[in-house]
Amino acid sequence: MTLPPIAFQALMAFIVLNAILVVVAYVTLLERKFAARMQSRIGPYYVGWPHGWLQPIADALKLMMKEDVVPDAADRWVYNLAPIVFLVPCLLIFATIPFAPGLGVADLNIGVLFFLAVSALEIVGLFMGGWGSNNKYALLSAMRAVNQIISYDLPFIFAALVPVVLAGSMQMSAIVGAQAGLLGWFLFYPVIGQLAFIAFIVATLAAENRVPFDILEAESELVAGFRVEYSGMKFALIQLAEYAHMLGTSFLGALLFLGGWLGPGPAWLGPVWFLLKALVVFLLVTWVRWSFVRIRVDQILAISWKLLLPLSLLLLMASAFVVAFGAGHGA
Amino acid sequence: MGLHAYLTLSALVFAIGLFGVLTRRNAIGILLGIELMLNAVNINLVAFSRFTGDLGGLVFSLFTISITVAEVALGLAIVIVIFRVRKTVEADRLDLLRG
Amino acid sequence: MIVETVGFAVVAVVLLASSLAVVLTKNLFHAVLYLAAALVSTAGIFLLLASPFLFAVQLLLYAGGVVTIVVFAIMLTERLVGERIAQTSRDIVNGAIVAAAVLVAVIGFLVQAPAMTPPATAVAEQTVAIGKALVGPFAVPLELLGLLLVAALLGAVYFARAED
Amino acid sequence: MRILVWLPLLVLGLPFASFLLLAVVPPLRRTGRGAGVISILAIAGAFLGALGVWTQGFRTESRWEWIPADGGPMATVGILVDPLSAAMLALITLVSLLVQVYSLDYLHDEPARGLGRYYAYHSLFAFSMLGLVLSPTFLQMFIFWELVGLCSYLLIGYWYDRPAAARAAVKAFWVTKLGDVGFVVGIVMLWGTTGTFDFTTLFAMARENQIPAEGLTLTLFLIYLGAVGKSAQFPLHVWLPDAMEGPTPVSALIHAATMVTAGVFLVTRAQPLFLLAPDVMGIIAAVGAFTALLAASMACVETDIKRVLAYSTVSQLGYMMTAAGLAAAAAGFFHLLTHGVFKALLFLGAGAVIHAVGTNDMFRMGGLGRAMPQTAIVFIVGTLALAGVPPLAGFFSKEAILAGVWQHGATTLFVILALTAFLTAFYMFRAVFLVFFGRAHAAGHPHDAPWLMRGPLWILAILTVAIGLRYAIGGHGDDAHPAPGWLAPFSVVLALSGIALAWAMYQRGAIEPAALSRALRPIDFMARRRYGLDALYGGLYQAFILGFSGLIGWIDRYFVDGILNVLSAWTLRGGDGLRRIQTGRAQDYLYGVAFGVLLVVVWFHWWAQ
Repeated sequence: MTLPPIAFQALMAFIVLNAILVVVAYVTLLERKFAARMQSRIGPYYVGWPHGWLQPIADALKLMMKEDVVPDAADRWVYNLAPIVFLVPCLLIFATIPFAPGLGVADLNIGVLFFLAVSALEIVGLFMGGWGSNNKYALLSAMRAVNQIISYDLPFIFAALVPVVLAGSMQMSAIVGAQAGLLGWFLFYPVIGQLAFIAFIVATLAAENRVPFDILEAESELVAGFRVEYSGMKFALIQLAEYAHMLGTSFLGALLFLGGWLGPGPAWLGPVWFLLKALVVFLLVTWVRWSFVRIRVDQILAISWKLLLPLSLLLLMASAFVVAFGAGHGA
Repeated sequence: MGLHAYLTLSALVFAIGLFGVLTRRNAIGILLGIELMLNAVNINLVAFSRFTGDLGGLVFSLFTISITVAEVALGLAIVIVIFRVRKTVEADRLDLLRG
Repeated sequence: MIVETVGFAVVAVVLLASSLAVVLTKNLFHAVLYLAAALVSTAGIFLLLASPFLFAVQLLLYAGGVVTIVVFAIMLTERLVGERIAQTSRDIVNGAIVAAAVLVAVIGFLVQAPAMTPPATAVAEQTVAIGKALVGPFAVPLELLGLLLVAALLGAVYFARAED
Repeated sequence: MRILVWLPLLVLGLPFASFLLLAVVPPLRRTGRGAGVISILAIAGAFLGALGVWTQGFRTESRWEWIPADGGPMATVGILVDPLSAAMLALITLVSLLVQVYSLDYLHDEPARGLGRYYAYHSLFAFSMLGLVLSPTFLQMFIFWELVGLCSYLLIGYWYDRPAAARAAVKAFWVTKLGDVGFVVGIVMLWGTTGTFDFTTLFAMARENQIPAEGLTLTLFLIYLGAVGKSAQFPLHVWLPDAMEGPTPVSALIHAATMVTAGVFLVTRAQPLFLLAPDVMGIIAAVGAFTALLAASMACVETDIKRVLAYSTVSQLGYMMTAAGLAAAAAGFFHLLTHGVFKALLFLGAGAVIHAVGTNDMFRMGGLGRAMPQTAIVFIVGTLALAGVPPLAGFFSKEAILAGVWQHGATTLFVILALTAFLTAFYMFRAVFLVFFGRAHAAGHPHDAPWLMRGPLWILAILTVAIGLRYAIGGHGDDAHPAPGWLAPFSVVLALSGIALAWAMYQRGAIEPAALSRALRPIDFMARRRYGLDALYGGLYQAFILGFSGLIGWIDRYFVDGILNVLSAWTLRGGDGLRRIQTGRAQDYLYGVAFGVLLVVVWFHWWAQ
C-alpha cells in the first residue's frame, strides 16, 4: 500500500459508503423477516428468489420511480434539504468505525466522541423535515423528537463513555484492543459492563426512536411522524438514514461492548465477526421493538431523567473509580 | 494559512454577529447574533492556541462553549418567560426600563 | 498545503455566508438553520486548526445542543402551527456602521501584528493533554464552570417551572 | 475626727438618697404622701446633721480626685465646711424641712403621683443646694448651681399644664442661664489664668497676690453675672416675680430663702477674689442698691400678694449684694440668714392666706385678721422683721448693712438703701392692712390652716423673734463695722414712718392712694409697668432675636434654599434630558457597549503605542 493517506481515505470512504448502503438495504429485510417470525409470519417472500431476497432492491427502485410530491405550503428549501441533512450525519458516523485493524476511513483518536457528535447532528435534519413540511403532525413529531433526543443524548453518551473510560482511550481500535482475551469484552466486565450495556441499549432505542420510544412516529396519532409529507426518493433517503443510523449504532455497540472484530479464527474473519456482532445488537434492538408497547411522553422523560441519567452517570463514575484505583485495563 | 487569515475571518464573523445583535428585533434573533460572536471568539482562541502551541486557548474555548450552552439555555428560558408574560419576544417592545 | 488552503477557503466562505444569512434572513427558523451551518463550518475551521477534539465538542454541544434548544424556544414562543415567523430588523444602517467600525478597528490591530507561523506539528495527543490540563492547572476554573452550570440549570428550571 | 467628714456627707447624702429612691421606684413615688414622708424624714435627718455641723462650728475640707490629668487632677470634688457653709446648711435644711412639712397640707388636693414628683424634686433641690454651699471648688459649685436652676425650673413648672406656669418656668430658666453663661466663662477664664478651681488655693493665691491682675476684672465680672441671674439683680430680676407661678411653698423655699441667695453666697464665698477687683465690687454695690430701690418701688404698686413678696425679695437681695459689694459681706450674709427665715415665714403665711381665700389679689382680701388670727400674728411678726422694727431679726441685719454702707462712706448708696427701707416698711404694711384689716371681701369662711401648716409658721415666727432677741441681748455680732449711734433710731424712724404712711393710706384712709399716685405720677406709671423692663425684653426679643431669626430664615429660605432649588431644578432638568438616553431597549445599550469598545480600541491605536 503506497497510496497517500488522503487517497486511501477517499477510497475507503467510497467502499464503506457503498457497503453500508447494501448492508442497510438488507438490514431492512432482516428486520422484516425477524419481525414476521416473531409474529408467526413469513415476511417478504415473493419478490426475488429465494424467500424474497430481492425485496429491498425492489423497494428502492419503486421509491426512486415514484413522483416527488412537495406540499404547496411547505417551506421548500427546508423541506428539500431535510433528507440530505438527515442522511449525511447518519452516514458520517461510519467514518471512524474500523471494521478490522487498519480497515476504516479514519481511525481518529477521538473516534467515539466523533461518533457521538456527528450523530447529534441528525436532529437538525429531522427537525428541518418536521418544520419544512408545514404539517402539524410532522411538527408535533419533530417536537417530540427534539424532546426525546435531548433527554436520551446524555444517557447515551454516558453509557458509551463507560467502555471509553475502561479502555482509557476514545480511539475505536484501542477500545477493541482493550477487550482482547477470554471474556475480555466489556460486556463481561463485572456489574458495570452489563449495566452499561443495558443502559446503552435502552438509550439506543430512544435515540433511534424505536418502540417503545417511538412516540414521534406513533402511527395511530401522528400518522407517520415527521416524514408524513415525504414520498419517493426523499422518503427513501430518510428511511436509509434511519436504518444507517441504527446500523451504525449497532456497530458502535458491538465495538464498545462485544469486542469488535475480535473472535476465533484468522484475522480476515475479523470484519465478519464484527458484522455478526453488530447484527446481534441490531436484532436485540429489534426484538425489544416488537415485544413492547409504546409508552407515553411523560413516561419516556421520566425514565430518561429519573432512571437512566443517574444510572449512567453512576456507572461512569464507578468505572472512573475502578480505573483510578488500578483495576481497569486503562492507563 | 497564516494566523491572520483565521483572525480576519473571526473578526468578520464577530462583526456580523454584532450587526445581528444590534439590528435584530426578535430576542431569539439577538441570541443568535450572540452565538455568532462567541463563535468568533472561539475561532480566535483555537487559532492562537494552534499558532502558539499553548493549550490554554483550547481549554478556554472549551469553557466558552460550555458557558455559551448554559447562557443559551438560560437566555431562552428567560425569553420563554417573557413570552408567557408579555406575549411577545420583540426586543423593541420590552422596554419597561425606559426612562 | 493546497488542501488546507482550499479547505479554508471553502469553509470560510460557507461560514461567512451562513453568518450573514443568520443576521439577514427574515425567517427565524431559517436563521437558526444557517446558524447551525455556521457552527458546523466553524467546527471545520477547528479541524483545519488541528483540533479534532474541539471539532467534536463544537458539533456535540453547539450544533447538537444549542440549535436544538433554540428551535425549541422558537416552537414555544411562536404559535405552534401558524404563519411563518417573519422577523424584521431595525436600524440596519446604524448597526452596519457600528459593526463595520468595530471590524475596522480590529483589523487595524491585525495588520500591525507580526505574522506567525504555526509549530510544525500540532500538540500530540491533544485530547489527553486537554484532559490533563483540565484537572491540572485549570482545575479551579473547571470547578467554577461546574458551579456555573448548576446555577444555570437551576435558573432555567426556575424560569421554566409551571405557573402555580 | 472622721465624723467631721461624714456628718456633712450625711447631710448631703440623705436628700440625694431620698431623691434616688423616689426617682427610680415609681410605686413609692406614686404613693404621694408616702413619698412626702420619706422626703421629710430624709431632710429632717439632714437638718439634724446640719445642726450638728453648725453648732460644733468645725471646719473641714475633703477632696477627691475627679478629672484625672497629667500632673495632678484637673478638678476635684469634695466638701468645704466653714462657718459660712455651716450656717447655710442649717438655713437650707431648716427651711426645706419646714416647707416640706407645710406642703403636705398645702398640696393635699394634689393627685398622688403629682405629689410624689413634687417631693422628688424637693429632695433633689435640697441635695443640690446643699452641694452648692458645700462646694470647695468653682466647678463643683457650678454643677450644683445648674442643678438648683434645674430644680427651680421643675418646681416653678410643677403645674406644667398651666400655660403661665410653663412659661414662667422657661423664663426663669433662660434668664438665669443668661447669667450662668457668664459664670461658666468666668470660672474657665479664672482656671485658665490660675490653673485651679479650688477656693482655698485661690484664696491663698489672692492673699499672696499671685493671681495675675490682667483680665481679672472681666473674669470676676463674668462670675458676678452668674450671681446677677441667680439672685435676680437688675437687669435680670424679671424672672423672679413670674416664678411665683409655682406652688407657694416652692416660692418660700427656693425663691426667697435659699436658691436666690446663691448669688449672694457666691459673692460672699469668693469675697477674697472680688476684693482684688474694686471696679467689680463697685458695680455689685451700685447694682444691688439700684435693684433694691427699683424692686421696692414696684412692690408698692403690686396687688398680687406673692408678687409683693417677690419684689421684696429682689429688694432685699439688692441689700445683701450692696453689702457684699462694699466689703461688708458678713453683714450681707447675716441679712441673708435672717431674711431667709422671715421671708420664708412671710411666704408661707401668704400661702396660708391664699390657701384660705383662693386668690392672690390683696384687694380681694381684707379683714382676715379676725378669721385667721394665728396666721395674722405670725405674718405681722414677719412683716415687722422685714420692715426692720426692733427687736426682731430684720432690724439687726438691716442695720448692720446700713452701718457697713455708711462706714464705707458711700453716701449715695446709703440714701438709696434708707429710702428702700422706708418703702419696705410701707409696702409690707400696705399688704398687712389690705389683707388682715379692713373690710372682709372674701367669700366663704376662711380659717386658720391645719396644724401641719401652722406649725412651720410658728416655728419660723419664734425663730425670727428669737434671733432678734438674741442680738438685742447679746449685742451685735459684727464688730467690724461699729454702727454710729444715730443709726438705730434713724432706721427705726424710717420703718415707723413707712408703717404710718401705710396705715394712713390703707387703714385710716387719711390719704387717698389715688391722690398719692397722681402726685407721683411718673414713678407710679413706670412702677406699675415694671419700668418697662419686661416690655423692653419682649421688645428686644421681638426686635433682635425674632428679627435676626427672620433674617436667617429669609437667607435660608431664599438664598440657601434658592441655591438648592436651582441645583435641584438643574438636576431634574438634566435628568429629564438624560432619561431620553434610557430607551429601555437592550440593543440601544449595546450600541453604548460597542462605542465603548471602539473608544478603547481607538485609544490603543493612537495613544497607547
